[in-house]
Amino acid sequence: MEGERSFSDVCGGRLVLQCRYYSPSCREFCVSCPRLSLRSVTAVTCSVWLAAYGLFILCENSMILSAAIFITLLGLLGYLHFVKIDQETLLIIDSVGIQMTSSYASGKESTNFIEMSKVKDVVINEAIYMQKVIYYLCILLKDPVEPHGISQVVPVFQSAKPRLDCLIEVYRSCQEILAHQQAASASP
Amino acid sequence: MVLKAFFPTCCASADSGLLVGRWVPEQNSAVVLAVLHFPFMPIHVKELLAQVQQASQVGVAVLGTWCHGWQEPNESLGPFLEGLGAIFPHEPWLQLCRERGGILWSCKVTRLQAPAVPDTPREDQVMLIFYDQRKVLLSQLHPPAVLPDHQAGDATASASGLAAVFDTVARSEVLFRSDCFDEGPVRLSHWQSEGVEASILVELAKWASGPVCLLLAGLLSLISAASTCRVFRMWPLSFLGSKLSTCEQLRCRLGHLTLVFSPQKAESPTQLMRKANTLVSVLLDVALGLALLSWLHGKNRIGQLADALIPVADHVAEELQHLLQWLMGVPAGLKMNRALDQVLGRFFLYHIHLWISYIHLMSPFIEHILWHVGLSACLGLTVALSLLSDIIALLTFHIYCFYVYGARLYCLKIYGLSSLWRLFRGKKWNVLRQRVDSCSYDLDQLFIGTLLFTILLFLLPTTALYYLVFTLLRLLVVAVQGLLHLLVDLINSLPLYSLGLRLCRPYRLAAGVKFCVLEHETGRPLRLLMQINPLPYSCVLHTYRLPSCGCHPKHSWGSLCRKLFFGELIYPWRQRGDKQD
Amino acid sequence: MACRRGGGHGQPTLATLSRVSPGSLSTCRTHTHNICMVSDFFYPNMGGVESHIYQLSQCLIERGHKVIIVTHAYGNRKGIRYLTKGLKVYYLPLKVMYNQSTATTLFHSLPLLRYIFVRERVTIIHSHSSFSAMAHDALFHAKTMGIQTVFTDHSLFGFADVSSVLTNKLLTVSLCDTNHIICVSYTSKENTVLRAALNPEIVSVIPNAVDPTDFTPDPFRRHDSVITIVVVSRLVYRKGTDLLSGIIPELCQKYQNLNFIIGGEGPKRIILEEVRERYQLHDRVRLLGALEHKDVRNVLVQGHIFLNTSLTEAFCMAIVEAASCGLQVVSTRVGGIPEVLPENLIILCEPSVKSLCEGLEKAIFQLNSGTLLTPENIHNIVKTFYTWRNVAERTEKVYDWVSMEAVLPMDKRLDRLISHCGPVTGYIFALLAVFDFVFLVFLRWMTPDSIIDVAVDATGPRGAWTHQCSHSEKGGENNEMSKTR
Amino acid sequence: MMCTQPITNTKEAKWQKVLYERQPFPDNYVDRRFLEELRKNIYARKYQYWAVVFESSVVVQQLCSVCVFVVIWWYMDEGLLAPHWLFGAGLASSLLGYVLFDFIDRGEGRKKSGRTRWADLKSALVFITFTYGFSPVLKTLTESVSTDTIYAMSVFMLLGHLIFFDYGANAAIVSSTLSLNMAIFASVCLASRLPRSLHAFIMVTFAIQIFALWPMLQKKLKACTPRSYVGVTLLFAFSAFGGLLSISAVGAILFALLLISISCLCPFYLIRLQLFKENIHGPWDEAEIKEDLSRFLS
Repeated sequence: MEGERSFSDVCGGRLVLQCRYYSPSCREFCVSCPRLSLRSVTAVTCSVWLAAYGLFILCENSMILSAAIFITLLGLLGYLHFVKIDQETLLIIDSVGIQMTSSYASGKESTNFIEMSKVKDVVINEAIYMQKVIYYLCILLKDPVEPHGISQVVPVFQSAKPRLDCLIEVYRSCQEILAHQQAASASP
Repeated sequence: MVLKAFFPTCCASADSGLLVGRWVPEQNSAVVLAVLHFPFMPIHVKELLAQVQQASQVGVAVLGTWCHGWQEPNESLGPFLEGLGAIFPHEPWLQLCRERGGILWSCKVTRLQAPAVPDTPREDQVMLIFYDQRKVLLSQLHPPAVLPDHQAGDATASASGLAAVFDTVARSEVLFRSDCFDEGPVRLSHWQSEGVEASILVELAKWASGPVCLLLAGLLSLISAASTCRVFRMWPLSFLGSKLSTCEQLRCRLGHLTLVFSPQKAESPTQLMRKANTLVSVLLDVALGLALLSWLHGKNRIGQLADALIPVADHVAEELQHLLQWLMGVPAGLKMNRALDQVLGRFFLYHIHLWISYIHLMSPFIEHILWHVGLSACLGLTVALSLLSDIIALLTFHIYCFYVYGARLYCLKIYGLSSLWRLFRGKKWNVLRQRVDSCSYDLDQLFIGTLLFTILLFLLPTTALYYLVFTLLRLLVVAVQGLLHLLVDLINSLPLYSLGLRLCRPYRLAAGVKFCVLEHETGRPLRLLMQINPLPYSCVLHTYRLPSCGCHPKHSWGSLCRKLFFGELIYPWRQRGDKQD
Repeated sequence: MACRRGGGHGQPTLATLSRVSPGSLSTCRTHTHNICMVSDFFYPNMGGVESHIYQLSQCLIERGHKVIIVTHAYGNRKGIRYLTKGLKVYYLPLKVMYNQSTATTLFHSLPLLRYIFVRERVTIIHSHSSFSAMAHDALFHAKTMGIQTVFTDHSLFGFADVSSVLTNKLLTVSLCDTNHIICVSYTSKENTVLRAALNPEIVSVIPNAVDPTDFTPDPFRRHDSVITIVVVSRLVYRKGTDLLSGIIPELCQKYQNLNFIIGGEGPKRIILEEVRERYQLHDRVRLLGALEHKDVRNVLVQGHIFLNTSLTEAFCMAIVEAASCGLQVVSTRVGGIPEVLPENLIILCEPSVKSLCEGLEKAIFQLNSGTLLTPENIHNIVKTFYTWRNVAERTEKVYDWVSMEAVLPMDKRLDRLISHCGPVTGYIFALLAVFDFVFLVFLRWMTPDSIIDVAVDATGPRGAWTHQCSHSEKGGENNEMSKTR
Repeated sequence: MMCTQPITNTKEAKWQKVLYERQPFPDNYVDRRFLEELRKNIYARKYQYWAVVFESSVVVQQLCSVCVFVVIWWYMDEGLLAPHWLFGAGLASSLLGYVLFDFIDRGEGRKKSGRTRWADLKSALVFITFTYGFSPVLKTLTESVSTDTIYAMSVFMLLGHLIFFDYGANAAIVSSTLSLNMAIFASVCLASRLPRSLHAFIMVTFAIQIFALWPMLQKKLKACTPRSYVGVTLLFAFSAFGGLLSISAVGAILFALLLISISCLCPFYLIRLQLFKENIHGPWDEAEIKEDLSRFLS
């Protein structure tokens, strides 16, 4: 079953949450931000170039123009490759683990897989972020030495910060799978 | 709980047969290692498994049956496969099947011990996870898990989850030795290691490396023994050795070589990696050095360099002279005390004069010195670079002297002024309580204090200016040396081998795994593809960078600025107070 | 600290709350409030204000209100924490300037505070302690946002020197349009009314309280062979440590069976040590150093007489705690101390060594002649005086009154500032208020209230805590951890 | 707002200023006795006009000494005053003052402080030698610094000297050490502008005499023989006025006005403004400790 719903992030921008239920034991949630709009790119580029041209007028040195072009290109590449995250995916597989993939605008993907044996729980938590107080979904990792402690907190959907309603959506279905997992591990 | 069946991709197209693999009860997953084709003698199968088991402490067993779609599906096959379950009793018994289409997979799990519940809901919960046997076999998980002790057969119980799978595959390598072309009693299909000839060469290299290592290690031990003998312990030599960066570099290289050629073999993969990295960096270093050497000794470049060097030194000295002349005038319209200005200026000018004569004294020998220095490049580029930095330090010794004089003078002034300023305000520094107390001075104390304060205050700008100028010069030199040291450290500590490995064989260094869901239709088991998640370059650098051996200034920027302001000496000669702490 | 009061009061209070009727004692308890306590001083910092805020909040939660606390970050204790009964504490990452009071620019705290007020749907801001810059900021912003404000003043202030003149001016500005002010004693009320030029009608007197169950007498811990005088206070000038350094030798020379136990830390400790050195009193004067709040009782019960030498006090918690432990209290007659205990429990003296020594001798005489009440009696009398329940009820009434008032709109507020705080200051702060308002409008434009998530109530009528709904995302194990990025 | 409170039986119940009893009044009840302990101006002092004028003479003295110093410096800078003359006069006056210093209180002060004549001689020698030794340095010290800078600095320093001088008030900023140091600093600055090093030497010694020794003598005079003190003050003031008059009439007039305003008008205003004083006291004040507790530690 596929579900695609539209939410908004903490800054008011719109997000799209896609839920894919492959099987009762495997679900995928994919939060995708709007892609980089051509308008903003052109705006930034034009402003930089205009500034460069102004400098060029001041001191007749064509180095500035070439440097400006170079800088804008490099900046755009760097932005697309390292900064702009288009899509964040949370794949949760019963008794295998949780996998978080964030795919950049340039197509580069960085994946982080957490085994289910390490996962203690998935919770929604509050944090002070910049000048806001936001909710965020996070995965609590077991402390290997003592089972009730928490060794680490891994935030999910870190770049696109969805609002509470969206998080609750994800949280519920994660909890279903985790509950099923705990029941199964308890019974044998 | 879901049953996970790890299935090698290379067996997906194999003929029907038995699934040979290991059953991991902890997270109830079946790791299929190979497919054993029909026809076979059960007795042969059993002894093969026995061999494998005692060779590689892994509980290898027949997990179930595998039937591939393009034999005609006859009804007799079903019960026959059931019967096999009786011959090779295993719990649970998998029946993996791939239909004609090639994409329709089905898997059936039966538990003989539970006839009462023929199909409990967890029977149909099967997950097929495909993995690339070769990559999993060769890859090395990061961070490395606890080393499984090789006595117990089920040592992998300690290794959790996927580490267990990796470990199983890695340790059942003997199973993959058997080639599918040789006519054994049983035919297996699994990953085949290709390129046998290359492996022969590797064997030869391994066989040869032992004695070579022994020989070199002996030599190195001799050298190190020589370097640590008493002669070098005596005062001037040891002092120089600690100050000259060349000696540092040589010492460091010696350590590297001893590490590389140490006869005992590395037990853990990290140590192996470390050895490889060191070897590669040494080789690269020497190669660069030789290139430099060839370039230098071609077309009498040394001579040109030597001829160029003396004028440069002269020029530097002259520039300094001009600078001093400027300072002795009214530099930038600053109000300086003329008398003190003249004194300082003459003093420094005399120094420069000494320096120039010194340079001219040794000008005839420069070329030979340079020639010998150039030879040192065959020990590696880093040695040459550190020698260069030492030479720079020697050639700019006068700047260093100026800096020291200026700093001392300025320091004295600053401390005097600060204490006199306290007296001016009628306070004094209480040493016991570490704070400023108010205290009542006598009249004459006050008078003399204020007199000195006034004089020092009016003389401060002059000394401060001299100090500033020479500090800037000194900082310039230090920066150049720092750049050289940075370069040397880069060559020393870059883990080139690991980086190359990451570049060409990404799966060798695994940060973990990632799954992607293959297309899935209802009623069929879920199929996942397990891929190796390579280690990011930053982690590679962080994990494998070699310990750098350089003599850097250890203090931070803030403390550096503080020291500069208070006129304390900075790198490399420290003050006594710094030595203590 | 968080688990001092075990749960269990919660349900009965809620029950009464549910069947409260308009005709009953509490006149307008028909609706509950969302209260936000703001102060720079809160746990892990220890002191009177801190425990006041904590206990008051706990009792208000019992009575079914929603309470949150906003303070600044202490060390690595940042972000959001939950204490007993889901008392939610925001530790905001603001810079600390001078003894635990944040630096104020009057503006930089607005974005976070506004976000919190909006997401928690706060209806009443209750600031504590005139020394806390954050409290004043919160008052200022709350008025700009049109939220009712209450302020509790815990301290007295003179009128003599320049610094006090300035601080009083600031207090005038900050309180001139605050809806209601709470003082801890009548003296404090008079002081505050004079300092901030207030209408005494809007100043209520609600004393502090102590938890009588924490301070119970234990006569067997004290040795009746010797007389022990206990002093528990910070060793600073304002607490009269210099007087103490005069009293100790006087009495120790007069009475051979007299011991002193002095708990507390501070810059003046050194003079006590000098006195002890000089008069060879190491065996009779014990300096315990800094005390945890939970250890105070164990120290108090070891003594017969409690000595308080403060030079100024709004409401002295220490003497109430001591009396509750069954000690005879000897104290200076300063500030609000005469109002705190009846004459038969306290001996009041002038702030001078001579007078205090006389008072102590009187107490010792009574002790020897056995005319003192037994600790149990004293405890039973004091127990009824000050309870947090009572404080909470009275504070609640204040909230009810305030919630029925109207917050001054911007123009009226400016008029009031200009007319009330003198020409210069008035205009300056009116200008600042306008800036604040503009800044608020800007923030509202940047992040409209509509896109601020409403926080899940931990306490209050729909609190996830009060009806333990563990499936809601607040229940569960995440309530003691938080992160600040 | 408060009418919501049911105020019951207030007639018989009387409000008490205690916290430990539940009283049948609302929490914000304001009694008649509210603020009855408020006191005003209990520590206010009454001033006598002539007493204040007498006290103000210290300020006049200091102003005059600064003025005299500047005048003398100007004379030397102009070359109208030969250094030997100044040196002789200074030496004579200081010897005279020294004798006077012991004669006034017949040596009690000396006995109290336990300072021997040998110590005096020593410090005198120290002054002389150091000043003489450093005078060439002083001469060349500030030659590269522009004259205006020097003037500005010395004016600033002399003002500081006047501000921080110990006029007998116990305020926080009073620091006799600082004021003396500032005066010496100023004198050194000015001395370094004089034509020859001998001038500088003499200028600095004169500065010490007038800024360090003269106030000590003044204090003693004021303590012991107030009458003569007033006389001396008047004399000094007139001499300063005269000296200034010889340089510039306007400056002299202004200086005279300043002195008059300080010694006559300011006390008048002080006494006038006393009437408007309103100082609030009450139980909330921080009690100050009357008796000195140092006896327990000494």
